[in-house]
Amino acid sequence: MKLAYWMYAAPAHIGTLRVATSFKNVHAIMHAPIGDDYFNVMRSMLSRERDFTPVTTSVVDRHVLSRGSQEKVVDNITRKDAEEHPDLIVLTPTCTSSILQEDLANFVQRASLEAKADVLLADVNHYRFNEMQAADRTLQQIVQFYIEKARKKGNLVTEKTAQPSVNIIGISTLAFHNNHDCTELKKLMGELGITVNAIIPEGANVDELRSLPQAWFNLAPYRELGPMTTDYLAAEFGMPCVDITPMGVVETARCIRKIQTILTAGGADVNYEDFINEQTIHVSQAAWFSRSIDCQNLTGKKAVVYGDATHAAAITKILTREMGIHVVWAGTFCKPDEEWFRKEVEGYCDEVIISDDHGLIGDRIANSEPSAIFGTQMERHVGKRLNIPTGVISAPIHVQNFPIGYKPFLGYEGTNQVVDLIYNSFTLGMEDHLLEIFGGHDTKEVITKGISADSDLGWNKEAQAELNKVPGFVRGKVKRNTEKFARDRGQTTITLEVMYAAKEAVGA
Amino acid sequence: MKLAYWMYAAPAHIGTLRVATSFKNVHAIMHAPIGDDYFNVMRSMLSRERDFTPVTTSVVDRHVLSRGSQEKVVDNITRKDAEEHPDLIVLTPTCTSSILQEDLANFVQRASLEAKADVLLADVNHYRFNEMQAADRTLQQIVQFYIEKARKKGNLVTEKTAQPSVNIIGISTLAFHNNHDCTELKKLMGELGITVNAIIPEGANVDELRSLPQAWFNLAPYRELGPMTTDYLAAEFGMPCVDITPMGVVETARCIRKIQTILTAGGADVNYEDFINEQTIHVSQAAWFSRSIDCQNLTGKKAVVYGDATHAAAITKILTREMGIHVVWAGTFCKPDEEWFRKEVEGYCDEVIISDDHGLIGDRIANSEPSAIFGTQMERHVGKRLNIPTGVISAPIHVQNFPIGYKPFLGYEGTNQVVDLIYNSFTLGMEDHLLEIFGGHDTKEVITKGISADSDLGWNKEAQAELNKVPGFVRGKVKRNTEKFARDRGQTTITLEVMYAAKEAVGA
Amino acid sequence: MTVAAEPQALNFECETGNYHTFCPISCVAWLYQKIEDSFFLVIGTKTCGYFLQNAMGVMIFAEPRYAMAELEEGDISAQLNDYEELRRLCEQIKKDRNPSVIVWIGTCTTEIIKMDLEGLAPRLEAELGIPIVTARANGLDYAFTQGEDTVLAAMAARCPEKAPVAQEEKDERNAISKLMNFGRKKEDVTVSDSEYKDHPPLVLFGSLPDPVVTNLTLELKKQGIKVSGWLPAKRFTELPVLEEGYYVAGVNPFLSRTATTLMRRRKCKLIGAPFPIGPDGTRAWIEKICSVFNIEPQGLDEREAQIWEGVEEYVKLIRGKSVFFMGDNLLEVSMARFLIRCGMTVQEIGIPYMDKRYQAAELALLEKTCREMNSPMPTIMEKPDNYNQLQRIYAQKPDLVITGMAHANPLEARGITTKWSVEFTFAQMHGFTNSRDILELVTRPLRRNENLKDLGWEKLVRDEAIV
Amino acid sequence: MTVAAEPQALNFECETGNYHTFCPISCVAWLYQKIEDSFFLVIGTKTCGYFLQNAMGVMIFAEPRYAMAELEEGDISAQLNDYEELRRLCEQIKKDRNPSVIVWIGTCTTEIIKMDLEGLAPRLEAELGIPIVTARANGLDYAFTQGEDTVLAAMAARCPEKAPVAQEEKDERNAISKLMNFGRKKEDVTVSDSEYKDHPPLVLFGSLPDPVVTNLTLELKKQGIKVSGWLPAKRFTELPVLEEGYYVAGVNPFLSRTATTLMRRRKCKLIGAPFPIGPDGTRAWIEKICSVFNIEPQGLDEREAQIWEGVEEYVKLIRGKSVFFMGDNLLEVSMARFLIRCGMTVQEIGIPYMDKRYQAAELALLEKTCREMNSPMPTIMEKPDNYNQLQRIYAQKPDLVITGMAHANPLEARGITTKWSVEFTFAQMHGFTNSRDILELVTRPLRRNENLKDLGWEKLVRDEAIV
Repeated sequence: MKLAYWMYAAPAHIGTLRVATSFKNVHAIMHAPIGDDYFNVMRSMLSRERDFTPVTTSVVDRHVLSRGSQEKVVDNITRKDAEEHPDLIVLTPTCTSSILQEDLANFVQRASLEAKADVLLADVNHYRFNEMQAADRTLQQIVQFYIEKARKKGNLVTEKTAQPSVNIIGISTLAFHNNHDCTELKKLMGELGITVNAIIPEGANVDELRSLPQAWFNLAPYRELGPMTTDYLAAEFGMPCVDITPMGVVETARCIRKIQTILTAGGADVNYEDFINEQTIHVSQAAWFSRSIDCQNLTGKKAVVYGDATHAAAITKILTREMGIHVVWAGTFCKPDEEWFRKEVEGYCDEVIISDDHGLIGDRIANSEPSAIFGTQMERHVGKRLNIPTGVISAPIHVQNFPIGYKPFLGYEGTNQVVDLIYNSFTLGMEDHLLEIFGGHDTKEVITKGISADSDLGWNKEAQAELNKVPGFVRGKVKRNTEKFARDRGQTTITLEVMYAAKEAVGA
Repeated sequence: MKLAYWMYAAPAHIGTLRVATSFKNVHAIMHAPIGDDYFNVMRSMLSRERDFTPVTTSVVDRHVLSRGSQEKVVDNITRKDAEEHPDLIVLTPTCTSSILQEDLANFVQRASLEAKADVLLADVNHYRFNEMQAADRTLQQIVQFYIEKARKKGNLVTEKTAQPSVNIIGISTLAFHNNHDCTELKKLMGELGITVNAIIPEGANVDELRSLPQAWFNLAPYRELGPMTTDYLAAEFGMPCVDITPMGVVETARCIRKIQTILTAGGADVNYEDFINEQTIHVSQAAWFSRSIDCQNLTGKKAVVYGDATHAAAITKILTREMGIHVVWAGTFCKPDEEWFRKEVEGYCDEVIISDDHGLIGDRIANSEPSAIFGTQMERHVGKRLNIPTGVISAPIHVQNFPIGYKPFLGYEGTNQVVDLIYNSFTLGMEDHLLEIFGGHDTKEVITKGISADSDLGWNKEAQAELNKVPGFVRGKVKRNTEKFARDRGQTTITLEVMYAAKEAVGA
Repeated sequence: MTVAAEPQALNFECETGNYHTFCPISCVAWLYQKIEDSFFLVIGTKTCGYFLQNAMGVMIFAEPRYAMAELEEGDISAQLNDYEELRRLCEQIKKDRNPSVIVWIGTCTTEIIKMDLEGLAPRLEAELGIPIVTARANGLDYAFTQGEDTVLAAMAARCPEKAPVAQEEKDERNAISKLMNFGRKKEDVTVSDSEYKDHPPLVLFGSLPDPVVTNLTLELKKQGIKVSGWLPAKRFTELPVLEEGYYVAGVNPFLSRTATTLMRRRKCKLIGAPFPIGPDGTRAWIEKICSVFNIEPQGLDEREAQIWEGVEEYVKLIRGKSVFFMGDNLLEVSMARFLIRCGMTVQEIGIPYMDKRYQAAELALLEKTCREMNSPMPTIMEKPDNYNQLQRIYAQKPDLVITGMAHANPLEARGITTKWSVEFTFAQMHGFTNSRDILELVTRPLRRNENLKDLGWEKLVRDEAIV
Repeated sequence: MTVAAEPQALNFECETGNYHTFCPISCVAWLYQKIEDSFFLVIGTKTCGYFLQNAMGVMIFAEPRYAMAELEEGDISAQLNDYEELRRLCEQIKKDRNPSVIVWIGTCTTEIIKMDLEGLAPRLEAELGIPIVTARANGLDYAFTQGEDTVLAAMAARCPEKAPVAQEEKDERNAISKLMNFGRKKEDVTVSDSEYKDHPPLVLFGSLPDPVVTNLTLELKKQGIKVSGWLPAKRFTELPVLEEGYYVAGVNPFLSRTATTLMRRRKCKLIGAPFPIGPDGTRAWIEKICSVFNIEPQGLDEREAQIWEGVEEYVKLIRGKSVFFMGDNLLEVSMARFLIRCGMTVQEIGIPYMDKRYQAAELALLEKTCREMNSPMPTIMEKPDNYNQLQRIYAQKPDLVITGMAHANPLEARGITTKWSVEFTFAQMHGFTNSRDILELVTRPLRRNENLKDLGWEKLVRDEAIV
């Protein structure tokens, strides 16, 4: 058992349902008790879906518990088949019902006989997989199912398109800014002269899946959804995959250059260098911002980064490499991706933290005393408590992560949006600090740290008075550095002289 | 004399310089003392201009004061003419130097003889015109100058273009979100099949001005810059003008329908109803948001709106008509536009306030106790002090009004951005309230109003305890309504019974 | 829709039970706030935890007084010892928070793996020295608000059996009467006690926000009736005394199990009344309690009339309009009865579970109201089937659908006006005073959509074959 | 750029004066904070007001202790009576804030319309009972930081002429020594006084943040020198005593007018020293003061060496690099001297105004430093012409340009590294301790652009004919 107040990753069935409901005309049957069906509420309320969520619960109640659910599950499948005419019905249990260890595969087989739709059991271990792993697996499973079905029926499309083409893999519902990212990627591909062959799973028909192999390559921008599918397509058809997340000016250029390599190998005569240069220097404002005076003042400021693997790694690189900001530590809750994450952020931060314990993350933030936090909604609240400005860069999703205005994280417009996020985090923080210094807000309180052991050292009155003159937002740092300096030198009382000496020696 | 802490409108010369420097290859000479030339700083720092601001000060110092500035001004004009080869040099004094009452017109005439560029004296009264009026006047003056010049030279273009075409008038530098608005308007015109004949002044060459008459109509989205020019063009050439600001779904549709009327009158066969419907219902998310559950909870919430005439009027209409939010009062600092403003917001708010006294505006906000404020940066700070969430909707400009990410206020993407602004203002406010109720933030203080006379009525202990149970964000309202109820009935002490009676009677 | 049909009898039906509602563990969100010295430990899976985090509208910002005991693979496969695991977590909670009570909320999973919470609790309680209350708020047996029922039923067993003898102790225990007499001198209190008529002790059950508790307590005081205590109280240490023969009355329609426990295990006498929701319900509730105590109610006519007068501005917005309850929080019958009294027509009352005995008085009042208002008797649809309900909604075109969160946006997109049922669960809606709040909520979507009407944005989805 | 040329003499030039800098009224932004019981009233036009609002980085959020007396058409055309108008505004200020002093800041406009502020002030001061100090911080005569000079020169006239006799009063007046002795017993203070050498009273002038005031006061105390007071003090009511023959020393290079006033009107003796900026300047400043008082300075060698050691990590980033000052805040000569000592080459020292007498010691140290560092003597360009400077910058390609805000972004866009001069105006840069802060600022753009170097984003403007 684990005492848990907050989770970064949802349970597995949420991942499966995100993939199933992203497809068009796919219905999911959830084998679960009343109340486990809140996915429908999330989709309707968070992403303001206009349509009913195509998920029906085959209710597990006391009755089912005592007599088994076979008839009920099969009935529900065939009923939905008749009512909604879906192309595919995906059956999934939840953590709860998976314990019953009913032979769901057998129910699916039985229902298949009667239903016009294809019927599939999501093949996920609900105690070992989290949301992301389940989503990745479910997408791969559905793709494999339709590839194999087409192969059997002989209508698989493997011949490459005449012009360069791409499958964009990993766009899904209830994911972080995915809808806007997708628009931006389509625009980018258009500008590169690449036809979008398919986007999966969001908005795709399962019938399109048999044509996936005709694309020249796959683009999988997210670590959390897509890699299993692109691996499968690579193994089956030798399809190359671009798995560089085009987030930030540098990585977007690297992604485009990788695409160029693939297209060139495929016989296309493309050179994207001028495009990259024009976008970087004149279309996107991010490179210019990095060089501008506004950004100069961010140089060397301390930040911490935490989120899913994709976003935390990308933002860490942008902060360090494109803006000269000092990332004290970067972390992710995507524990299975530890190796990948460490490699990505190596050299871009002082320390890497792999953990999904929100308490630990909160403590580490408090101890690091960064000037800004880039994290999830939870870190935003930690930041509120500690009075440190926070930009939200990652799921778990929240209604605020479904902005109505266009806010992609990927591509060149994404670079602009990310700059705004970073800049506003620091400067709105700065504004509060200035208000404190200039006394604009009479009600403003000094900043107190949530977690910070009181000192064993004495401060004499003059030194205390001097410390109080230090603006609140650096006072903690000055205090700690001065105390460390004094402790190292065996001094027990801090005087003005000690303060100045500490500043001269270590910049306290 | 006026005791002033904060100004909503800049002095006149800023308006003139905004127009002059918006044009390409136009140089301005400012006849002013050292230190009056901060326009260059604003343009460079606020809008992160990459180029040097083409404004040179002909410095007024003690020497000039005693001997007159004639030679210096003329020298500076001819020097810049030689150094920068501008098409036009605009000369302007500031409030300060205009008092010297030198014969600047004569200097201009003298300089014209020598300079290759056209030379023009901005015709503005620096004590009667504010920034907006001066900008409007300067644009009209430059347009008229080049129309007349072309007429004289016989190269004026008055024949209409074959296809429908438009001049977009009023886009300028250092204005509120103008760059993104302009992109959105160009996109919209493209979708309507209308060629953009000219955009002035931002990015235009003065040589283009002689071709203005060939457009089918003028589009002037802002009250603050454009009307004098469109009036002039209407008077000279009978050019129709669309002066409906396409902000919000309803007004954007009205703007497009007005365009349709003009085009139809001009012989084009257009019908934009399907386009409007598709954009309204499916492309923009604003109409759907208005109907969604998120927005339902905003119904009847109280807001105040304050800003320039264009934005304050448009936001008031959106809040009331598209979102069912109760606008307690709407106000503007654009006093010369009082009549227009009153007409625009009539029926959409309880009260109209025309004032540029920021102290009065602050007091009125405090007394209204709205759930959200939509105003300028100044109101944002009032909101911070009063703990009321605020969305910034209008100049005076601030570095935050030059976002790097795409954030138009006009057109269909503008409707999305405005929805986000409104929704986030209310919900982030709501989040703070929820935190207060749920006690998530241990450091959170109750809300205290800056301006609020203490009560003459006594609250007994039970009633006081009960009042303290009311969440902070409505406590002020409950307190006032209950006291009003008691006072009306001649009761001097508030008991639990009085509280309940007040609630039953007036919903306190 | 104008229906002129003669009222018949109430029609009870039951469908497939394929409907959306919240998990009963939701109740911790309001109960942990209500009982200020409590800690709620939900023993379940990641699925339960993610629900609490997402669905409650507020995320777990800091560390509230509830948490998950998240079951991991080792727990499910019984490789770990339940007692040891729970002890470890509860020790941590004791150390961090030192609550007066830890409430274990069992879930579907603890049911399925047959974790013996009732067996483990007494042992750990003895070892830890903190009361541990166990409630099986699982989705196999219960829906949404019934979670409160399971907790209150469990807590009923913890109410003291005897009133303490010393006056001081009594004062301390009876927090409500203390509040009422706050600041008065001893003599005044005695005088004040004499304001009450002589009647057997009365305890009310149901979790309500403090201001509503005070309000209802005062309403009864006006009739000379003294409320001896509330279940739950503000603090676990202030649970009301329940002696055999005490009278009890519920304030919420979903507390049938608590009612049964109070009658069977604590030998209390249940006053079966309509629920104090709306001026009509509140009046009936007070009248029924008065009648049990042989007290002639005073001024209720005027009181009710005055309330109706005060809310007329709202009532006129809904009079003559129709409403459809899809069924969610078990407040549906009371709400429907009140809205019919307001002049609405109710097309269907969906409800997850219908205890006809516990709700008997409410059902009777509903029938009476329909007759008096000349309104058709609605069908009460227990365990509804949402799919079928949607077909009926498309056919009947109600002016307002009161529904769970999963359906509100899609219905609005199809031009059908909705209100979330969940909001009523969290609103202060009991008693005379709060009638206005119910109507504020009910009319909000109507007012909003009235506002938007002229914009012509009725249908916000592309044409589709409505099947 | 490596220059091996022999150092020659300093070269003074003067250009057209067509350069950008801030208006001298800027000084209210730091002076109102420094003098805590003051109120600054800037008497000028909308142009002045909008400058204060925009250029200071912080907007006037609430109501700080400064405001505009905005001149309107009636004021300009003399239809309104200046005295009556100012009285109305100052009465309002007295009522709202009750400051110990109101400082009238005259502007270009008051100069042009010849408003007789010096004539009006005494009359209103007498009528209102609040001291009114007038300063002509106008752009016709002064640039940016010289605004402080005009205010301090005006305040010098308000310093008491005689030290109060009673010990108590002295204690009260001498806030600095109070701070130094805070918390000590009377005996200690006497003892502490004996730590000081016997020397004539010394008053320092120049507005510095409190921590820097304390720091410099302590540095002198280490040499046995007692600072009798600072102009300005934290409070107007604590202005230092200035008797004839007192010694005064400035800490800022832009205070020539204040220095002249102290010498001519208050008959003080000016200690002409380099300014305490950088370890070298601070050391020279202390040494010069010591030498005037015939005190042998103690441990300055070690102190300076220790500071240099502490900042070596920064110094090595700039050693051998070149810097160009466009001229803005009159700190340029001191900054240049310090940076040459750090091993930089200075290509040009633009400066709005060069008082060779007041800055004589600093200029001598600059020359000496160039010789010792074998660095070419920079040209000091008074009243520069920014257009010409840009041509020189394009030609000389400095590694760093220190410039006003109007040019920083365009230069960066052209691949030229810049630092805002304004930041040095607001930074704590005086004394040994703060040397690190100067270098932190100076090296920041270099560190930043070093960071970005590999990205190949040197030129962020389209090709253009550089004219």
